[in-house]
Amino acid sequence: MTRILPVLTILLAILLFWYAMAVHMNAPWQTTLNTRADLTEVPFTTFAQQTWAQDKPVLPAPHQVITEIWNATVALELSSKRSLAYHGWITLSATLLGFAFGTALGVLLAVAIIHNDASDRSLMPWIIASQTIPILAVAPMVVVGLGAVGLTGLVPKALISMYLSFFPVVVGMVKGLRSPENIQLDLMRTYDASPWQVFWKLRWPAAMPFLFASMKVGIAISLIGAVVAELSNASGGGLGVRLLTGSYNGQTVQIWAALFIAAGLAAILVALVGSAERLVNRRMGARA
Amino acid sequence: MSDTVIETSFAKDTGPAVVRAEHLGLTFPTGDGDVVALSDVNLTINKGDFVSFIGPSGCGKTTFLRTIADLEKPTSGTLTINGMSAEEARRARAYGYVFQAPALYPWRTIEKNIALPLEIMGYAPAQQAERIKRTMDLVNLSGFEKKYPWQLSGGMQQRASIARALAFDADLLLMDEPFGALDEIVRDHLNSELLKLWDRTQKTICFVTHSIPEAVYLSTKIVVMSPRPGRVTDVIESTLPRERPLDIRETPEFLAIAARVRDGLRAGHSYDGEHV
Amino acid sequence: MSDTVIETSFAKDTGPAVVRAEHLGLTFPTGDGDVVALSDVNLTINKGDFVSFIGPSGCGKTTFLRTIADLEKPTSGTLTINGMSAEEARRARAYGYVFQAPALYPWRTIEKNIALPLEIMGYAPAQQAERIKRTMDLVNLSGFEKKYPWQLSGGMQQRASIARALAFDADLLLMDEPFGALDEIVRDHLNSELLKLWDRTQKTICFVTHSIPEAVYLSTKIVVMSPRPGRVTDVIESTLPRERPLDIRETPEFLAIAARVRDGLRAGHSYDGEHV
Amino acid sequence: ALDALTLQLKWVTQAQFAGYLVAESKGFYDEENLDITILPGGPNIAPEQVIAGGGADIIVTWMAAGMAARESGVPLVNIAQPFKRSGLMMICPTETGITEVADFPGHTLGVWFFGNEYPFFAWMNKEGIPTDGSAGGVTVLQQSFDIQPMIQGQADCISVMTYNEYGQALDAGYGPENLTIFNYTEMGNDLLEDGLYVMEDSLDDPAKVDAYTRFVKASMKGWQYALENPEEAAQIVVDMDDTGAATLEHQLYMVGEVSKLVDADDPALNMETYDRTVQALLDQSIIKATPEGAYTTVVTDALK
Amino acid sequence: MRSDLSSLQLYLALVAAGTGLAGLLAGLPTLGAAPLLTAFYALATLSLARLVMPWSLWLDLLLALLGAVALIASLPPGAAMPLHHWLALFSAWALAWLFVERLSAAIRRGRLPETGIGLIIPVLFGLALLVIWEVVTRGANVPPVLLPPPSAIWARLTAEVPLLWADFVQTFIKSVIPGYIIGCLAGLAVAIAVDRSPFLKAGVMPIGNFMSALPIIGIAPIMVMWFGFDWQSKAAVVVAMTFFPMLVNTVAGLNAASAIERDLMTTYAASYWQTLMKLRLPAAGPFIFNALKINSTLALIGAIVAEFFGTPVVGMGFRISTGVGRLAIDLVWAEIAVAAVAGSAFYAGVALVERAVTFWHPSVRGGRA
Ligand SMILES: Nc1ncnc2c1ncn2[C@@H]1O[C@H](COP(=O)(O)OP(=O)(O)OP(=O)(O)O)[C@@H](O)[C@H]1O
Ligand SMILES: Nc1ncnc2c1ncn2[C@@H]1O[C@H](COP(=O)(O)OP(=O)(O)OP(=O)(O)O)[C@@H](O)[C@H]1O
Ligand SMILES: [Mg+2]
Ligand SMILES: [Mg+2]
Repeated sequence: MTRILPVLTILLAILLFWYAMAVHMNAPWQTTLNTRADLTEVPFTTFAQQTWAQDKPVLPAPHQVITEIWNATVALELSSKRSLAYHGWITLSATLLGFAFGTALGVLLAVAIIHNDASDRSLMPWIIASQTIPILAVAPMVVVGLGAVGLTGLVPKALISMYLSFFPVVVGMVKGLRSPENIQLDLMRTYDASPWQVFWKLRWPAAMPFLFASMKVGIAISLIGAVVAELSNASGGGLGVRLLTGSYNGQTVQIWAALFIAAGLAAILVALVGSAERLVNRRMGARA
Repeated sequence: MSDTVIETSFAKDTGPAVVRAEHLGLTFPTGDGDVVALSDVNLTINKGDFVSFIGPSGCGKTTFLRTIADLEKPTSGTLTINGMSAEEARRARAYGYVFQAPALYPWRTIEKNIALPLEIMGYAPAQQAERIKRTMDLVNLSGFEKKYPWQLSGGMQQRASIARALAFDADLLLMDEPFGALDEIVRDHLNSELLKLWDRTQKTICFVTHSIPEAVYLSTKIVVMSPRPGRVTDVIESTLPRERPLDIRETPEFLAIAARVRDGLRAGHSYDGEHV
Repeated sequence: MSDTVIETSFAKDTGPAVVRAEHLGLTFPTGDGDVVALSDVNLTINKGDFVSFIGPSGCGKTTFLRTIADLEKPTSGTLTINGMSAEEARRARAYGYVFQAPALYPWRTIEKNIALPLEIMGYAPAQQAERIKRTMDLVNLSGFEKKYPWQLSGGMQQRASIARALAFDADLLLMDEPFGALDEIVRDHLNSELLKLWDRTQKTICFVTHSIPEAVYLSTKIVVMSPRPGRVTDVIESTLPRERPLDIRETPEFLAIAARVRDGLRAGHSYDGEHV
Repeated sequence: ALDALTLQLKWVTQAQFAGYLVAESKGFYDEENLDITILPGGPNIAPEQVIAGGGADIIVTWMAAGMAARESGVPLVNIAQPFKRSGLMMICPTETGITEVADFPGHTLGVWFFGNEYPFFAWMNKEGIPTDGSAGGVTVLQQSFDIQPMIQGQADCISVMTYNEYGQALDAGYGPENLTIFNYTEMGNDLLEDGLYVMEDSLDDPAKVDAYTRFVKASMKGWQYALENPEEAAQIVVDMDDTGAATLEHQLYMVGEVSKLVDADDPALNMETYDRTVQALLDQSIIKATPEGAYTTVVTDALK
Repeated sequence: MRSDLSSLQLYLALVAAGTGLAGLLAGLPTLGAAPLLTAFYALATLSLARLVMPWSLWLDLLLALLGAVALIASLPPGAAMPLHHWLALFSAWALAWLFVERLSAAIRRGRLPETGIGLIIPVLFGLALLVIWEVVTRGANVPPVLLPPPSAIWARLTAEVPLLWADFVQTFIKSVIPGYIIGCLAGLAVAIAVDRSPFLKAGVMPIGNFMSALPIIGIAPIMVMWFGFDWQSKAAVVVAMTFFPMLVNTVAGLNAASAIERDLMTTYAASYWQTLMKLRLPAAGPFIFNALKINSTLALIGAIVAEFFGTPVVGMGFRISTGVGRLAIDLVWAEIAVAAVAGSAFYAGVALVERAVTFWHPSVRGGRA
């Protein structure tokens, strides 16, 4: 209860604010509609209800979004192409694959950077530069390029996910692997430990907090990557495609529903990384 | 306390030299000027020696030990360990080091911390368990195997770090104020255990301490240092026998050596004689 | 060393009580069972007392000081500081604490580290500068104002942390092995400086040490503790005069107290009498 | 074995491409011994790029974009042109006070880019209205692919397709009575839209040409079927849409509108509109030289 | 064998010389056609002499550069390049890597100064990438509408400076900078607020995690809907994007101070704000800078992506999306190059400040940030 109560309070505050904003933002269009229909003198309560029930509102009311989510998940068969659960699964699989690739690549690069002066000096600036390339611009070219060599479906999406998610991992891990205190490193030197041993017995455990912080950012970004990739690859579905088609058709409610599913997925993924973190922390004897 | 004293002590050396420092100097560059931590240090430590280093805080004792351990590079002079360079000696795992701070890894339990060098040096698991048990008994930590460092008191952490350095076989032991945070009884106990170990294994030991009686009781050779810049002001060869019961500390011979050490120490201090 | 001894020492107390512990107990829950760090501790410390705590490593000295400082909550019994709860006393900034480890902030220079409590307690800049200079002189660190903690030797770091606790005016000083990493000369110097300060300011001081002579030399009251579970086994009121030249350490009275402390200490050890 | 061909659509799966989707679904391609893969497009997919990269054999695209690509080194050739008229319009709510082209200056107009902007710029060029932000000209906005900018009042006029966004505008409560409509076809400013294009060198291979011919034949059969059975066609489109976004109602509307633009009986390129399109592109210097060999009639001739 | 080569360096040296020799043999039939390339093969083979005589690392650099120039000069127009060109590419690349290894070893040993010389390495790495890109796109006849060679991109870049500058101002100066500042400050402020109150922490963190995970792509059209077409909506997207990394990192960083460091503050009965300003924020510095660095690249991406969903007809994202539609891929890459340079410079600026502010952290004290 002590955990639920604060969440509920904040949630309630957000809902109230949201309903108010929905009235505010949908009002101009509703006024236009009412004027066209020669409805004047609409009482405020009716007007508010009208703004919460528009077909293509600027800001859909929470219950509209929730109804849409319900209709698009529970109310439909899982295999239906209209089911957000189906599309969510498509995006999730690309996200997870991309995240796994990205984390692995990030850690590998960080290890190379830590252990080799030349890669430190040469790689880091270019890894950074790589992230300044707008992925949405390159994604279609990557999809086309990979499609030309016969790679379609999950892999191109996962690669784009990876491209985004490896970066926080590299930056965090380079920092984390360099975080041991000098005296802890000195101890290893006195044992003439091999770089490999220093890595596993000192740097890696010391980098754990950094790894998890990076992975939390990484998995959220990984989902963004999958969605971005789907925008460039409309075949096959996915939440990104839902967002996009919702956007062409002005289906704001559909956009919000897809967004919330995506955000919910990401939140669950971040929470999973968080519980993994707690598990590891406990095993590493961290102070409660 | 002149160079000649050092020379004479050189002359007396017999066994093969384990550590040989000649005109050793080390300067740390810092943001606001250089700090000369060691200057023109000449010293020979022979196999089987028990050498204590004593000197005011900041005189370079830790720095000297770190230089032997190849954790700092001297900026001048030469240093050989067993005839090798410091780096080669380190690669040959010639020594065990007890740092001034415990430097336990917070994510490992005490027993795992002691296992660390054993894992690295590839001891078999059964051997590891046996050594962990033996050294933990030696430093009186049995029962705390599964605790994490932050669950131990300061003195217990220090003892864990001593156990870690004793768990593997190194011929040269570098110990930086290992018993600083221990009470007199434990200290006496560990002192005699250390002497027994030294006697049994013929190890060479370099030992930093601030306790004059401890230095005199343990050592075959006492190196007195003085600060700014850090240098060796006196090297005292102990005339005490190798076999040392605790009550040797009341003999006139012991007290004479202790007095000489205290004089050397006082000479290195700025507020010399102010508070006697 | 029975409870009656403690009771009699209670009876002798006169001035107003600064610290009063009654049936104090503290248990740490850990992954593999509870550790009883303090059990049934009864102790009264009066205004102007200089109390030394001595006892084997791990017997709960640090834990007791931390409890006074409201850094640990007792699990049983009561504790009052100046008649207030520990938390109220802490909020009233009733004490200065020197930790067993230096705990200097790595992003601050030494002088800034000493300035830290002064900034927090709102001293004027001019006053800050004056106090920093005075305490750095006192612990002999002048010249190292602008260095960072990792650029100092272990003993220098410890002295910096002492200076930090002395820089502001607290009536109660809690010092956990403050002189552990210092050589005899500096230690003697700081001992007599501390005594002068105590005499001048009528502070109450709780002092953890492993050195029996230091405890006897400094204290008006010596608390001997023993481990597993941590408890007070003896409270010795010193009969030495308040004015104490260094050579008081050779008087028979001094040696008698020291012997009593040593006995109390030895009683708390498992390898009792094994190495005498 | 079947001849395998890949068709890259210009846009997402919708009734705009009903002919191809119906032909696939009804098995018309199989009848012609063809194995067709249909790739949907989207706002970030340039069909010209896909075909240049070897990801497709045939693409559906607008002539302006196809000619521009030809000049940039992707030798595209038009093999058939089922769409005879343009579905592009500009609509302005009457509140803005715009009733004719002369009212444009000083207003903000929403335009689609990504290769769809050429007809607009050709039109403005013809009318002599500057688009570079200079005085007496119009402000151009890169418009999202929906009608939000009009609803939001961010643009005074927006681009729509008769068969898609115009329907959205009607749904949103804008009737023809409160809109001023500029229809590119009616104004004579239409540039050819959805044609079928292939790479020039593939036409050297008679087997390929034969496959293309069968493809166009089956596709036209698909178009005929779609226009005759709009309801079934709309249902097929909805079923073939992987994204689940297409609704039957909207697709039905779209089939109806598309039927006004497509000539299901004749896939041949109309030379008059072709020449006009090319001239407009030249005038606006979207292309610099009159294209040579940018279309071929071998396929449509073979079907006659 | 000369002992100053590590095993990796030795291996690279052998590869460089070996491929040089193979290239020489494979290129023999057409020897006269490309004299520069032949010279490179011969010299690369000769570099084996390093095994018996001193061989300056600068010679390796010269050789690698010679290889690159020779290759680009002798690329056959329009046709796929012959096999031995690939050998030359491989050899030149091995030489460049060898040079980099030797140079960084020399810097580490203190034989060469860090400042200035240290910059050669990343520059060379970038050059190598460009050369490989140029040679592969032109040599393997990659269609320019898929991936143009760097030379074409450079030509376009220099021809379109005013256009690129206008786009840069619109996107970077107007959207990225304000969005970044607001997003980071908001993340920091919320993190502190959340940290202050356990109630807020319990309530906000799960919801914050949820909100932050909203894919930017979905946010972008909504922001455009709410804040209009101009830079305000882009800045809003940047705010939304930079907020989360800052929040997560700061919350983690505020817990980074060690137990004894906190105890010290407790003994002073320091107020919450004093503890925050004097202990927890400094201790959180490395984490906060981590977020600032990650955000410096995210912000730019966010702004550019947002421009795909409606803009006035200026801006880097606008140019990129329309460029792809018009198959002006060289312009697209020119724009991407500008974005990469701007983003890297931004990142480098943050990293410099980080080194100055968190100088005390072992990761900085012991080496590079
Ligand atoms: N946080 C903790 N969690 C669990 N056990 C603890 C914790 N802190 C201390 N202990 C245990 O409490 C006991 C007393 O510790 P304390 O630090 O008070 O000893 P001490 O008398 O100061 O010893 P020393 O002289 O070695 O510093 C020890 O057995 C220790 O293991
Ligand atoms: N990393 C460093 N950077 C700059 N100066 C240093 C560094 N390490 C040590 N010093 C300086 O070198 C001198 C000697 O330090 P060292 O640690 O060797 O002293 P010590 O004899 O071990 O003292 P203590 O008994 O206090 O441990 C001191 O003045 C110290 O400030
Ligand atoms: Mg030291
Ligand atoms: Mg303690």
